[in-house]
Amino acid sequence: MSKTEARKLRPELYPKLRDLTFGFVRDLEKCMQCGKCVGACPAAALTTYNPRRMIHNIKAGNLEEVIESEELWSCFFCSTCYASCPRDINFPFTVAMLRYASIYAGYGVEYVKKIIPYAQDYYRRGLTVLQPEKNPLVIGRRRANSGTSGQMADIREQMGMPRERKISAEALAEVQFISDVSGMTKLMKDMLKRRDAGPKSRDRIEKVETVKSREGKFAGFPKEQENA
Amino acid sequence: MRKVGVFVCHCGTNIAAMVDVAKVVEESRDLPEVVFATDYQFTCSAPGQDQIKDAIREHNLDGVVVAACSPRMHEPTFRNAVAGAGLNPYLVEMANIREHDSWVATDRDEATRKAVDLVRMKVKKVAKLEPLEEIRLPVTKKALVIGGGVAGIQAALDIANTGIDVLLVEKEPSIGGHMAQYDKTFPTLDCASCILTPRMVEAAQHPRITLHTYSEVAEVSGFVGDFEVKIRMRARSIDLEKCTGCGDCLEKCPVKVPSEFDAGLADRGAVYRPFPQAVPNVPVIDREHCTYFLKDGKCGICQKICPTDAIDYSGDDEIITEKVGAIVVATGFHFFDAAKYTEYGYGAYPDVISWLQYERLTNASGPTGGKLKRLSDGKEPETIVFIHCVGSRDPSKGFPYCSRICCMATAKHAVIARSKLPNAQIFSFYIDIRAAGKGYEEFVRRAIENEDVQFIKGRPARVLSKNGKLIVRSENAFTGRPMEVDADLVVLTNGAQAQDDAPELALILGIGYDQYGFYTELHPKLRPVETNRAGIFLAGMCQGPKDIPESVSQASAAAAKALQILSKGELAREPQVAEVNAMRCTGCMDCREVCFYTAIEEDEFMRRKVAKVNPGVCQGCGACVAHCPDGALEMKIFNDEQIHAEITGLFAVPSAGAAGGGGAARE
Amino acid sequence: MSSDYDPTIVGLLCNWCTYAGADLAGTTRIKHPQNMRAIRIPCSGRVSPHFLFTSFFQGADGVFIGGCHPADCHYTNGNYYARRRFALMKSLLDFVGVEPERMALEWVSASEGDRFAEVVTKFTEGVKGLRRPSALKRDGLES
Amino acid sequence: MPRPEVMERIPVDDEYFLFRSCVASSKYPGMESATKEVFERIGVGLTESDDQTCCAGFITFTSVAEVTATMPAVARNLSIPDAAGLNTITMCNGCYTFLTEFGHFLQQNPPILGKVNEMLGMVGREYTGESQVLHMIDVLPKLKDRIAEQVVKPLKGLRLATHYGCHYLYGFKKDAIDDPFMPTVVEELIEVAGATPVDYPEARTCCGSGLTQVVIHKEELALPHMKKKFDSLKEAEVDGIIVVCPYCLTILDRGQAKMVDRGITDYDVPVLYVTQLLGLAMGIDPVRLGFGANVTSAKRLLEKVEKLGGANA
Ligand SMILES: Cc1cc2nc3c(=O)[nH]c(=O)nc-3n(C[C@H](O)[C@H](O)[C@H](O)COP(=O)(O)OP(=O)(O)OC[C@H]3O[C@@H](n4cnc5c(N)ncnc54)[C@H](O)[C@@H]3O)c2cc1C
Ligand SMILES: Cc1cc2nc3c(=O)[nH]c(=O)nc-3n(C[C@H](O)[C@H](O)[C@H](O)COP(=O)(O)OP(=O)(O)OC[C@H]3O[C@@H](n4cnc5c(N)ncnc54)[C@H](O)[C@@H]3O)c2cc1C
Ligand code: SF4
Ligand code: SF4
Ligand code: SF4
Ligand code: SF4
Ligand code: SF4
Ligand code: SF4
Ligand code: SF4
Ligand code: SF4
Repeated sequence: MSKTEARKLRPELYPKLRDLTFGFVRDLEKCMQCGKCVGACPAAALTTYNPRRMIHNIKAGNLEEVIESEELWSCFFCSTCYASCPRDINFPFTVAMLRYASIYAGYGVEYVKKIIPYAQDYYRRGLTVLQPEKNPLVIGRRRANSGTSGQMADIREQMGMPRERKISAEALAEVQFISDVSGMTKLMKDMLKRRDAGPKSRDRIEKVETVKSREGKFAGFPKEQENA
Repeated sequence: MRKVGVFVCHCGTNIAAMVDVAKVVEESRDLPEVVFATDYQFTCSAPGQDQIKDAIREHNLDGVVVAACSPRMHEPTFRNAVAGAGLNPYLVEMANIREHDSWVATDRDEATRKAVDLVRMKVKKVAKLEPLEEIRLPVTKKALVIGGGVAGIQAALDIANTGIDVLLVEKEPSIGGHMAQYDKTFPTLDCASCILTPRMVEAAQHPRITLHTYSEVAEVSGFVGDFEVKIRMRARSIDLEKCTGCGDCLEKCPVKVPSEFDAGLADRGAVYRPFPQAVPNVPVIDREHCTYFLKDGKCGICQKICPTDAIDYSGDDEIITEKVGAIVVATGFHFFDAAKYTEYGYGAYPDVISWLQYERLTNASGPTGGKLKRLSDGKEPETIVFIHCVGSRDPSKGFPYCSRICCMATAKHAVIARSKLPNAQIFSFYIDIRAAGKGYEEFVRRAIENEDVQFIKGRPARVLSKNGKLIVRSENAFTGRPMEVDADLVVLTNGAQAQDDAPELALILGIGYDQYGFYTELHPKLRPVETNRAGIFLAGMCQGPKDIPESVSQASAAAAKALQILSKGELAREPQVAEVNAMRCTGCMDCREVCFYTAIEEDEFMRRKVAKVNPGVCQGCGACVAHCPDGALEMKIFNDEQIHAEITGLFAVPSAGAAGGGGAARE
Repeated sequence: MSSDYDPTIVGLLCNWCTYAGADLAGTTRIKHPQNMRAIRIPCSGRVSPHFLFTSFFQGADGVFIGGCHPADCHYTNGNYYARRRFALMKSLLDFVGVEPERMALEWVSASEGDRFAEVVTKFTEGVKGLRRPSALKRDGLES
Repeated sequence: MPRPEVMERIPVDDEYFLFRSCVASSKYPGMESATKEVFERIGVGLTESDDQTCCAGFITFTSVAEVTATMPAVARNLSIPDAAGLNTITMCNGCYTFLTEFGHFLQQNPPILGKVNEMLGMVGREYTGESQVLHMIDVLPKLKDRIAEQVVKPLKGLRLATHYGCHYLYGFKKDAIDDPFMPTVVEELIEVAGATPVDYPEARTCCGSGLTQVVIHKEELALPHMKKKFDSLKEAEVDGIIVVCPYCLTILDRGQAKMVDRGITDYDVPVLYVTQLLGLAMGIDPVRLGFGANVTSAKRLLEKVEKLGGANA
């Protein structure tokens, strides 16, 4: 989509894509290209991102073009488009699915790599957003506002709360166990590998096939539990 | 036993080339019922028909089988032929040995065998046929038209002009419908009241039309040609005869209610008439708001004022019963509730208005005298935005269908805006422009090219209010970029939907309606004004969104259909109808559930409840017959015995030795 | 029983669609197997269950019912009733040993002469494929 | 306008399970503290549990962990209130979305639910789906009368704007307690607190993060967007912004500071969680409401409130 050369529509690809992603792509068939989402969309107001156009491109079979685009990563996930859409198309959810597709196809890792530590925190500590604050500006402002050190533990204490939110040891063990058997741990490791490997070569059609085989994996995820 | 004659046609070589006609004749003769069998080159020709007539007379035949082409082609021909010889026309059957046999077979023996089978089956059926008479129904020469909009008025006038009496029932105090609210009409921009009011007056003064305004249909019974209707005439509280329409009472009523006719832009009293040219020009007292009725006789001002003593608070609703032969339904539409679009701020921002409000704002006889101004501060708008498809093409908030008229009405509104405000900026945001009609596309082009209206593709997402301006946020799909317009006035084209009470009226009338409440026609292409109930016809918006030209054409079509019934003294129709055997019927009424035409009613037989088929209404589909758990229903021409005779006839090969029988014999 | 099994099929065809479709197959001369003997009925909704039973007891090898396509019924919804009843009849006949291949309910419109020939051919081939008469006919012959 | 049919479905219990939010616990703990104080005053119990972890929505919707892999984590968290027989109140739009959507998904996919419960069974838990997941602003409007009784310090003259956040009203456009484009539930709560709700054109516009933009993408998308929102707010001249989601709070609060630091704007409007506002009106000590965690200063607002207190006392 960021490309400017004329592209051939690939309608023959669309039927392959339709059944991916929990039916979200199929839902796009309802789109009547009215543009109401675009008028509502904060990302469209600021960039060349255009959900209506993106939907049309997917329906035309050009999924690869979408998943390799940078625009796919511009969506704010605000759901304003969904709230506005006369056909109840949940586009942000579709975007989420397409982003997985993008990552599996080797395109989007760069956009999510900053999140990976959060996922690791979830695994290790049961929380994705942890307490320690490193930004000196934030701490400084807080110090000025609260009359404490500006450190969260002190502010919590001031309110009579424990200095840190606790997650019980049992809970942590459970979370880790469940993460292992459900395949989530493996997924996170895969993500790390992808991050370290960097952007991959872009053999598009093959990538689409990869997305499809991921779907197959979904149906089979309880199997991994048996292996565990 | 029946004496059946068999006539096998060659159809030139069409049949004879593939079927051994002589053999078919020969085999037929072996059947015990057959007393005469012969063949002929062209049985449908005049000499061919004569051959049949002669045989009937000569051999005293009381049943005829013509083995020839499809009955869909020549059944009427041969029915007429046998009738010509004095035989009941329902005692003839056709064996289809051309379309179903000679034309599709590849083997002469096989084709001949099949022809023999088909003839035998028909002979067995004919043996079970019974003489029937056409059904004749009396007709009451009077029509009922429900709804007095432009469609209802047209239908009433068309019928009345042929000299037949018409009752025109209108719910509101005046006839006229929605068209009476408009200033101009697309695509010609003629003045709506100039063309409508004369017709309203004509209807009111027509010697053959009886107007019942402020009235509703409460009950309909009977059937085509002979309906009985109960009409509830709401208490008007003002004597139609005494009132001169002077309007003195209107001035003094202390009650103020938003006027429905002015779309809430002006007030009316509890005693009111919707608009000055109302027909009849006699006010009503709206008892839900009148102080006299709300507070036990307090007020009474209007009565004191009335110079002709026309006001009477005592009357009650009245029910009258009338007989009619046909009914035209023309109850029209109403508007989608724009307040459901909170993103557009209707109801929250005074300068976001509905298109009906816009019609009233631009109407020379409207509350502003036709001056187009903002409701908030009375200023002339410098920028006007129209938003299409509000409530239409929107299954999320409204309806999935296209309201069909609003693209055109919006083009009209934009052109009217231009004529009033030469310097204004006018935007019209649409998804697609639907302008399929004579002169319609040209009209839209005129708005774009000559009147400088900006049509922008994109459905707006939000209307925000900021410092007295309205910000319209939308995509401009031509550029693929979002855009904003600072508007002074936003007009929502909140589409058309079926009347809220449409399903209730459908129930009273026994007609079908779709999931949106629009009444369903019998066939979308070939029977567009008929309903599933014979004798009830549709006209105008009550059947689906349409513009005035279409509403009026449909009204004339409905009138013509009604006149097909009303112009006759009697209705005749094929006796292919169902009939209940009351002895067997247990009164479960399961059959009523499956009858799409509501032809089945409850009846009493030997002090038991039983079902009864109304032959005037039954269309002869046979669904009920197959459905009845007790085998109590039968159907003429296609009764169980007759169909069984055909089936068993296929396997009833005359004698074991005879060649060429059905499958069973070939075992 | 062998491959020269030549079944007899009873056709119950709705006047408005399938019967007319069969007419069109004729008008356009589309050849197809001639095992079926068509009976004209007003609507597929007219088909009573006992029409099928009678047919099979009398010796039919197959019964073919033809109606209008969904939403196209001349009487609006007769074919829906047909469909519902047909499912019921099929399971009943299955119970007494009549193979499902011997019964079909097909939608053929008045303009589908080719489709008529096609479905009738398919149906006839299906019945032929069974290679012997239905259980009801065999039992009937024994008794 | 609130939707009566949804209102009707919201249960009023004596005790709820309070689903803690990571963002709230670690960035704005005052939300938790204020919520507990307020509920105590209106006589509604809140149960918490250290067994409850993050909802896992963040890592899912940022495309790090696949939807189906986090399903058991959702079920595990909800098995806690299930076991306690309590309905769940979430404080965060994100937690609400994730728990609700995935709860629905599990309920509608019995085979997956079965597998998930098998896994939970291994750690001695079960997800029944009996605990109804509610949003804070589902419950507070139902308790409006009790809240009004506890208001000792009506915040007269305080001009407050609202920001509902997208993930509740927009994401649940037909099932949320209020209309997505013209909601009034929080405005009504502001009135209960004695303050004046103020409308501004960009009121229903996203905070600018939309979950991912400030973290995984570049700020150049989020900041200009935020500027638009704050420009509109500035014209409305408000004393504070009321939010119903800790993530909105984070973004609006820190985003403001960031923009000041970069010289884009010069606002300093405090952002308050809805129970922090109610806490002020109930006369709860501001220290216990945790404004110290704010990056923008709540000082001016608190001074105003202080003065009011004197006048009212
Ligand atoms: C804003 C707007 C502008 C339009 N402009 C144009 C235009 O410029 N040109 C054009 O061709 N078309 C236009 N149309 C379309 C036009 O309004 C319709 O085609 C036309 O009014 C349909 O006429 P009708 O008689 O079917 O329905 P209506 O006009 O709705 O009349 C129905 C009548 O039936 C009465 N009624 C309802 N229920 C009952 C009941 N149960 N018992 C008794 N009476 C009942 C009603 O009170 C009403 O009087 C416009 C439509 C809109 C909404
Ligand atoms: C490609 C196409 C597809 C369509 N599909 C649909 C569809 O799916 N559904 C639908 O609703 N509509 C469809 N339509 C529209 C439909 O064809 C017309 O609405 C319909 O045919 C109009 O019927 P008519 O009787 O007015 O005209 P016609 O069908 O044109 O009939 C006019 C008749 O008058 C005869 N005639 C002409 N001049 C004279 C003369 N001087 N003297 C004597 N006889 C004369 C002609 O020979 C002809 O037989 C379609 C149209 C097109 C072009
Ligand atoms: S609002 Fe919905 S229907 Fe309209 S263009 Fe966007 S996704 Fe398509
Ligand atoms: S969810 Fe994404 S596509 Fe939808 S309006 Fe928000 S930013 Fe635009
Ligand atoms: S009696 Fe009723 S209608 Fe008459 S003036 Fe009084 S309020 Fe008006
Ligand atoms: S004052 Fe009397 S005569 Fe005049 S309009 Fe009113 S009711 Fe009729
Ligand atoms: S006529 Fe035009 S404005 Fe009306 S619903 Fe159809 S497309 Fe929309
Ligand atoms: S289904 Fe048969 S038994 Fe029942 S009411 Fe109808 S006719 Fe009588
Ligand atoms: S044959 Fe058809 S139309 Fe007649 S009564 Fe029976 S179901 Fe109704
Ligand atoms: S406003 Fe921002 S943080 Fe709040 S719900 Fe919306 S996207 Fe999430």
